[in-house]
Amino acid sequence: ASGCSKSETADTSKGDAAAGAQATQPADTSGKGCTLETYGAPKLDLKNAVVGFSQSEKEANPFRIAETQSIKDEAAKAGVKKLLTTNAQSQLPKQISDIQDMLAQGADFLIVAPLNSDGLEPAFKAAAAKKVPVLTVDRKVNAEACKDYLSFLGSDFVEQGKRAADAMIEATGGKGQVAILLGASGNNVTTDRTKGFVDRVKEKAPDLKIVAQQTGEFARDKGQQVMEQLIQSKPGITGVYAENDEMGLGAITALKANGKKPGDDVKIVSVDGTRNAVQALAKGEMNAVIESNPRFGPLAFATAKKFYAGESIPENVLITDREYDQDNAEKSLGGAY
Amino acid sequence: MTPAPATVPGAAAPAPAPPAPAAGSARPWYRDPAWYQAYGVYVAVGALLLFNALFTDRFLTTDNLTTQLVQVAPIVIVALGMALVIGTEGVDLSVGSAMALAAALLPLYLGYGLVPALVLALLAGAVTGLVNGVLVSVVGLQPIVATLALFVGGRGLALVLADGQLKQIINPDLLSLGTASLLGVPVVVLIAAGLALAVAFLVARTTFGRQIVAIGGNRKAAVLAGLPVKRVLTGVYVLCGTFAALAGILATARLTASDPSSLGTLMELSAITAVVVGGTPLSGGSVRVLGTVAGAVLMQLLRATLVKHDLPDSTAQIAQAAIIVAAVYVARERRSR
Amino acid sequence: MAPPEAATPGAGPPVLEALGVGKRFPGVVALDDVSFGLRAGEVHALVGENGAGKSTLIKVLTGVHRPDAGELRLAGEPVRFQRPFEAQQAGISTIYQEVNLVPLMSVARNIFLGREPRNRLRLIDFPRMNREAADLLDGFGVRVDPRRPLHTLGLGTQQMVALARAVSVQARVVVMDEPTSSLEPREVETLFRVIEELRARDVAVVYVSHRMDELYRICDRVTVLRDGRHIHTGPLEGLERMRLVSMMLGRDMAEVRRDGVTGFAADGHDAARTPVLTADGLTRRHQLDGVSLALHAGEVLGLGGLLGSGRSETAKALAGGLALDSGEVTVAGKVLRRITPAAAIDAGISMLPEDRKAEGIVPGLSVRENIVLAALPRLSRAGIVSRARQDRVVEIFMKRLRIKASSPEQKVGELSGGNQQKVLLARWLCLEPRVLLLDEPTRGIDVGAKAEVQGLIDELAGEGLAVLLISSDIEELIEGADRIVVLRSGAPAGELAGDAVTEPALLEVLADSAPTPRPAEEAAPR
Amino acid sequence: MNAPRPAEPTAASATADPKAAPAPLSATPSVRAETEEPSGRERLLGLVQRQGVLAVLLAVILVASLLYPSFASLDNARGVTVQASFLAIVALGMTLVIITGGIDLSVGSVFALGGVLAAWASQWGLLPALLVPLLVCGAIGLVNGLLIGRAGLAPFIVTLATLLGARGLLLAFTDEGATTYLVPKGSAFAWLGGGTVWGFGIPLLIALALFGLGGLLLQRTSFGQGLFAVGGSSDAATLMGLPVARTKVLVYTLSGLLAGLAGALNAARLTSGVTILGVGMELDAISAVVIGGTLLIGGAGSVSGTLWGVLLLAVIQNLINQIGSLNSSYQSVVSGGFLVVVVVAQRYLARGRRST
Ligand SMILES: Nc1ncnc2c1ncn2[C@@H]1O[C@H](COP(=O)(O)OP(=O)(O)OP(=O)(O)O)[C@@H](O)[C@H]1O
Ligand SMILES: Nc1ncnc2c1ncn2[C@@H]1O[C@H](COP(=O)(O)OP(=O)(O)OP(=O)(O)O)[C@@H](O)[C@H]1O
Ligand SMILES: [Mg+2]
Ligand SMILES: [Mg+2]
Repeated sequence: ASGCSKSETADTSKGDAAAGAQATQPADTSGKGCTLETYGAPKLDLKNAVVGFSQSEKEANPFRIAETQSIKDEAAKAGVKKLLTTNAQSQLPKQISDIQDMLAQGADFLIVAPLNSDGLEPAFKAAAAKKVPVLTVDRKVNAEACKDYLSFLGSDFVEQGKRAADAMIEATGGKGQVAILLGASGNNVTTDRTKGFVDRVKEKAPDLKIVAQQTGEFARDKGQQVMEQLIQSKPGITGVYAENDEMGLGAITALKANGKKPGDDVKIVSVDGTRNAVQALAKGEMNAVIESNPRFGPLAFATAKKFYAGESIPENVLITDREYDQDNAEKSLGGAY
Repeated sequence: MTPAPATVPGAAAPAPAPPAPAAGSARPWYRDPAWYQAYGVYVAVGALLLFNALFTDRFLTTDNLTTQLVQVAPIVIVALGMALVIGTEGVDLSVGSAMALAAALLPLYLGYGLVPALVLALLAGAVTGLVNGVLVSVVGLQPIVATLALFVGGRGLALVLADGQLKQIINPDLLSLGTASLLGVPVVVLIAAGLALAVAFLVARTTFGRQIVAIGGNRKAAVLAGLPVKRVLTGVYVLCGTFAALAGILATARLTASDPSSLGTLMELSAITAVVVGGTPLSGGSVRVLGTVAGAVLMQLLRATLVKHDLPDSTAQIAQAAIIVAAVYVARERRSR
Repeated sequence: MAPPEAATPGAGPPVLEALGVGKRFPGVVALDDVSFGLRAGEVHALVGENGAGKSTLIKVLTGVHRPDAGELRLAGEPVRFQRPFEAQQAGISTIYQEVNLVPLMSVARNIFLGREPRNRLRLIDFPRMNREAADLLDGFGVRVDPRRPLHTLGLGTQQMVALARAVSVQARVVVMDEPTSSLEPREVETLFRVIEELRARDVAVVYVSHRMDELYRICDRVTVLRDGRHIHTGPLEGLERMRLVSMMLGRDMAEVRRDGVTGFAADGHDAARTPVLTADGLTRRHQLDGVSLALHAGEVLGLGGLLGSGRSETAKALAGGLALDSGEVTVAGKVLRRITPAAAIDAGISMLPEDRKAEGIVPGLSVRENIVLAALPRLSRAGIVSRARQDRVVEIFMKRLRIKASSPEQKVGELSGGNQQKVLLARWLCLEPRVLLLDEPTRGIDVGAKAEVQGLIDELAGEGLAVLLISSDIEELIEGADRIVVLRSGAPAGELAGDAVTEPALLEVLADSAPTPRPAEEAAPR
Repeated sequence: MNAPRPAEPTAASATADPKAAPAPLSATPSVRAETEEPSGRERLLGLVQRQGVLAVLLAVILVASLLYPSFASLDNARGVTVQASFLAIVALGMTLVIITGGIDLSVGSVFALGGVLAAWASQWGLLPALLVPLLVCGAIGLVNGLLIGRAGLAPFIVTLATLLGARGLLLAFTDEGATTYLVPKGSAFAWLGGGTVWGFGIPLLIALALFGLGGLLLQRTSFGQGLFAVGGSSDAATLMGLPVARTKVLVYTLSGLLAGLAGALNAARLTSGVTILGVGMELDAISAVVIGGTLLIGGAGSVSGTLWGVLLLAVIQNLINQIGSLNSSYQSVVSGGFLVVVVVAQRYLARGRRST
C-alpha cells in the first residue's frame, strides 16, 4: 500500500459530475515534514487496523453528511478492519470522551474533525500516550504538528473569507452597503471567515461599507429572520455576505418575500458550496459561492498510507477550494454536495 | 328538622362587608404594585415601541410591524400551549423537537396531498404530547424530566426521518400558508391571533380550562373533587405538542424548507420566557393568555431592536438578560407582609 | 429570662405589647388600631370569630407581617421584627395555626431545625438529636420514632411535634394559635400541663382557641377581637361565658342565651329503614382492617375513635380518595366497582376532607370557582361553563352558609379558616349528594360558625341526606350523631345507638380501645 | 448544647399522669404492627429503593462489561471518570439548589465564563487563575441569589436571564469569541487539570473531595438542614425562624462558585479558555440530579445520588460509543430512550418505597 492514491492526483477539471474530489494546494507543503520515525508511531498495515473517526457536529447538514460519508466510503475502499465512528454533537467534552472511548476500543489510527481549534489537548495526550497518530481534518487545531497530531488537512477559513470579499467586491463594484450574516458566536470558523472578509474589504474596497454584522447561527431560519429585520431597517443594503450557504439561502427567502430580487438588487455571496446554494447560484439568485470541500476521505487515507509507507507528511495539507459563480454553477452542480 | 338557619346564632350577624374595589386601596395606580403586576408587560411593550419610534429608523412602518408579527407568530403559538402546561404546574421542554418532527414529516407526505401531510404533522405533535402527558400524569414523572427525554430524542427522531437532510418545499399550497395574507394581514398572524382567542376562551369559559387551573392550584384537592386529573393533564400536553407542531408547519412554510436540524432550537426557552414575562407564575394555578402574547411580543421587539441597532451578540445577550430581569422584577408578586 | 419578681401571674409589667396596631390586606382591614399587652407568667386568651384577626395579630407580633400602623414593644423597648427569625431571637416562640413544619423532614430534624446539637467537629450529632427528640416527645406522651418523616404522622401528632419544638426553646413568650384543634382529650391535658409549667417559669403564653371550656380552664385574661378591632381585655375569672360569646359575636347576651351554644337540635332524626350506603369489610394494608358500616338516609352516623384509628381513612376510602385492598361499597343497592373520586361523586357521595389546606381549597382561585369546582361539568353545556348558572349556585350557597368574603371573586387563600371550611362545604353541597362524609367539619371554626355548621348538618339530615360525621370533639359527636360507630386500629370496635349515645358510654368504648399512648405512631424503627 | 429544653415538663408529665406512661409496644394490637418487622426480602428491597440509581448504574455497568470487553478496561474507567468530574462539580451545586426547590439554568454559561477567565488569568499564575473565575462566577451566583432570595423572583426565569448574561459577558471578554486565551504549558495551573495522582486525574480527586464536603455540608450542618427545610416548605421554614432569604442567596452563590471552579479546572485540563463550552450543560446537570433521586420540587435529595447520576449519564454515553457506528441522529434517539427507561425505573422503585 504505497504510492500516490488516485484521489490525490484527481486535481481535475472543475465542473464535471465527478469533480467533488479535493485537490491539495501544490504550493502549500509548508512546514517540516513528519515521518513515522519522528512521530514515533508503530508501523501498521491499514488493512488490519482499527481506524477511528471523530465527527464534531451532527450529520444534520450537507457538510457533515458529506464528510462522514466520504470517510466511511474510503475506509471501506481501503479495506480497514474496522471503522469506529463517533459524533460529538457539538459538545467539546463529548469529543474528548469520544476520542478516549475509541482509544479504549483499540483504535490504531484516528481521524478527527475538531469541533474547536482549542481544547482537544487531553484527547491528543491520550492518543500520544498510546502512540496512535491523529490526523485532523477540516478545522486546524492550535497544537504542535507531528507531536500532538500528525498533520492537518483542510481549508483556510481566513482565505475563504478573503475570497468571499473578492467576489463581493466584484459583484457590487466595490461600492455600497453590505451586511454580514455571522455564524455561531464564539466559533473559530465564524471568527476566521469574518476576519478574512473584513480585512480584505478594508484593504481593497474602502467604499464598501459593512453596515451590519448579526449572527444567523449558521441556520437558515435565523438567517432569514435577521435578513427580514435588516431589509426594514437598512433598505440601502446592496450586498449580503453569509458565512455559510444555509444563511445565504435564508436571506434569499427573506428578500424574495419582500419583493426584492436576490442576486440582483442585493448581491449575495456565501461559503460552503452545497447543492442548494449552487442551484440558487445557477438561477441567478446568488452571486458567488466559495467552496469549502468536505470530502476528506480519499485525501485522509492517502495521507495515512503515505505516512505508513515512510514518506514525510507536511504539517499542513491545504486543499484548494473551488469557487462557484453564476457562469460555472450550472455545470459544476455535480461537484456540489 | 327543626333548626332553620334563621334561629342559629350568628344569623343576625352583619352581612359580609361590601366588596372592596378591585385594587382595594386608596393608592393611585402608578404607586400600586398590583397594577404593575397586572399591566407591567404591556407597559414594557409600549416603552419599547416608543423607544423604537424615536430612535430606530423606519420602525413604525406597516411593513416592519408586519414583519415583527410574522416572526413572533410561531413563538406565540408555542407559548400558548406552554402557558397551559405551566398553568398545571408543569413545563414542556420538548416543543422544539415537536416542531422539528412536524417539519420532518411534511416533505415525506406532501406526495399524498397537502391535507394528509398537515394532518400527519399535527398528529406527530399530538403524539409527542401524548407521550409527555402519559409520563407526567400516569407514570408520575416530574414534567421537566418527562419532557427532557423527548427534548433529547425527538429531534434525533426527526433527523432520522429526514435522513439528516434539509428539504426544499415546493408545494405551492403549503408555501402560500407562509406568505399569503388576508385583508393585508398575513395568514400566520391570523392563525396565531385566532389561537390566542381560542385559548383565552378555553381558559376562561370551559370546564377543561378551569380544571387546568384548579389542578395547577392544588393537585390533591382536584383529585378529591373528582376532577379527571390524568385526562386533563394528558390533554394539556397533547394540546401543547399539537400547537408546537402547528408552529413547526408555519415556520416551515415561511422558510420554504423543512429543516429539522435547526428549526425550533431553543424554542422552549423562548416560549417559557414569553409565558413568564407575561405574568403566568411557574408555580401553576393561573394562565394569562393575553399576557403571554404580550410577553412574546416584548421579547420579539427586544430582539428586533438589538438587531436593528447592530449590537454585537455579547451586548445583545446582556441586554436581553437585563430586560428579562427588569420585566419580571416589575411584575413580581409582592407578598403583603 | 423572665423577671423573677412577677409572683402573681399576669400582674407584672407587659413583656410584649402591641400599641394601636393596624394591618390591611387588599380588600380587607384585618387589624384596626388594636392594642394588646402580655405579662410575664400569664396565659392570655385571644378570642374572636373566624376572620376576627387573631392569627393576623399573632403574625404581626412575631414578625411574619409588618404592621401598617402602630408599634410593638418588647419589655418596654420599641422593636420592629423584620422576620420571624428576629422574633425568635428575641425569645418569642410560636405555634402557628396551620401546622407549620416541614413535612418531608424527620420528626427530630423538625424539632431541632436551626439549633441542632453538634459534636466536637461542629457537625450535627444525629444520634444525640434523635435521642433528645424522643425524650422530649416522651414527655408529651407521644412515642414516635424521631427518624420518621413528619408527613407520615397524623395531624394530631404533628401538632404535638410543633408544640415540642416551640416549648423546647427557652422562650419568654410562647404563642399558640389554636393548638388543640387537632388534639384528642388526653393530649389536651398534656398540653395544659405544659402550659402550667410555662406559667410557673414566668413565661407569657398567648392562647387562641374556639373551645370555650378550655379558655376557662387554663387562661388568666382574655382579649376579644371582632372584625379586626379590639373589643375587650380583662380577667377571665368572673366573666360570664355567655357574655364572652356575645362580645365575640357582637350580639345581645339575651339572644345568645336563648339560642344555646351548639347548633344541634335535641331530638334525633327519623332515619330510613334501608341504608343508602353500606360498606363491607373495607381493608387496606396497615390502615384499615375490615371496616363495615351502614348509613341510612336522614341519619347522622358518628364515627368515633382516637387519633389515628382510621376514621379519616374510612371516609377517604368511601370517597374514592384511597385505594382499597378489599371490601365492597354499595350505594342505593348498587355495588361500586373501582371507587374513584369521580365515581363516588356520581354515586352521590361527597366528602369534606380533614386537611382543608392541603386537600380542600385551591388557594389561588376565587370563592366562586372553589365552590363550583366539583360541579363544573354539571354547570356547563358542551364543555362551556355557564356563568349565570354558576353565579346562581354561588349566590345561594354564600347566603345559606353565610360565607364571609369581600366578594365571590376574592381568593379563597385570603379567607379565614372558618370561611374556607364553609366554602368547601358549599362545594360539596352544591353537588346535591345523597351521602355526605364530614371529616372534622368544625375544626378551627368559631363558636358562631360552628353552631351554624352543626345546625346545617342537622338540617341536611332532616332533608334526607345520609351524613357520616367524624369529630374529635366528643360533645359534638354525642349531640350531633344518632348512632356512633367506634373504630380502633382501623377496625370496628363497637357501636352506640339510640339512648346509649351518651358521653360516658362513648368514653368507655374509647377507653377500651385506647392502647396508650398513640399506638399508630409507634413506627417500625428503621 | 445550644438548645436546652425544659426538663420540668418531661419529668412532670411522666409522673403526673400514670396513664401517659408508655405501655410495652407488644401490648398494642395494632394493624400497623405488621409493618414493624421487615423481612429480609423487604429489607433488601428497601436498600435497592433507597439507592435506586446506584442499582441501575451497577446493572448498566454489568451488562455493558459483559457485552463489550473494552468497556471494562481501567483506561476506559479513568477516561470516563475524569471527563465526568466537571459535570459532577456543576451538578453538586445544582443538587443543593434543587433541594431548596429552585433551579439554576445559568451553570452552563457560568462554567464557560469561568474557563475563559481562568485561562486569561493563568498568565499571572495559579492563584489568579483560580480566584478570578471564582470571584466573577460567585458574583453571578450572588446576583441570582439576591434576585431569587430577596426580591422573590422565580428561579427559572432569573437564571435563564443570567444564562444569557453570562454568555454575553464571555463573548464581550473574548472579542465575540475571536480570542482564545491559552494556559501556559507546564504551569501549576495546567497541572491542576492534567496532572494525576496515583493514576487518578486531579479533577476527579477534587470532585470527590468536593462531594465529600458537600455531603457533610448538606447532611451534617445547620445550613444543610436549612436547605431541606426551605425546599420542603419555604413558608414553614420562614415561620420556624430560618433565614430563608440568606439560605437562598448562599446556595445560588455556591452554585455559581462551583460552576466557575469546574470551568476553571476544565480550562486547566484543556489548557485554553474555550468559548463554545457549556451549552446545554444545565440540562445535563439537572438530569443527573433528578436521576440521582433528588426531587425537583425540593425538600429531598442527596449528594451521593447525584454522583451516581452523573456517572450513569457518562456510562450511557460511553456505551453508545461502544455500540459503534450509530448515526448521530440515532444516538440522540437512543439517549432519549435511555433517559426514559432510567427515570421510569427510578420512579417505580421510589414509588414502591413511598407506598409502604
Ligand atoms: N395573607 C392575607 N391576604 C389577604 N387577606 C388576609 C390574609 N391573611 C388574613 N387575611 C384576612 O384578614 C382577616 C383576619 O384573618 P385572620 O386569619 O387573622 O382571622 P382569625 O381570627 O385567625 O380567624 P380563624 O379563627 O378562622 O383562624 C380575614 O378577613 C382574612 O381574610
Ligand atoms: N402517608 C402515610 N404514611 C404512613 N402512615 C400514615 C399516612 N397517612 C396516615 N398515616 C397513619 O394512618 C393512621 C390513621 O390516620 P388518620 O389521621 O387518618 O386517623 P383518624 O382516625 O382519622 O385520626 P385523625 O383524627 O387524626 O384524623 C395514623 O396513624 C397516621 O399516622
Ligand atoms: Mg386564625
Ligand atoms: Mg382524621
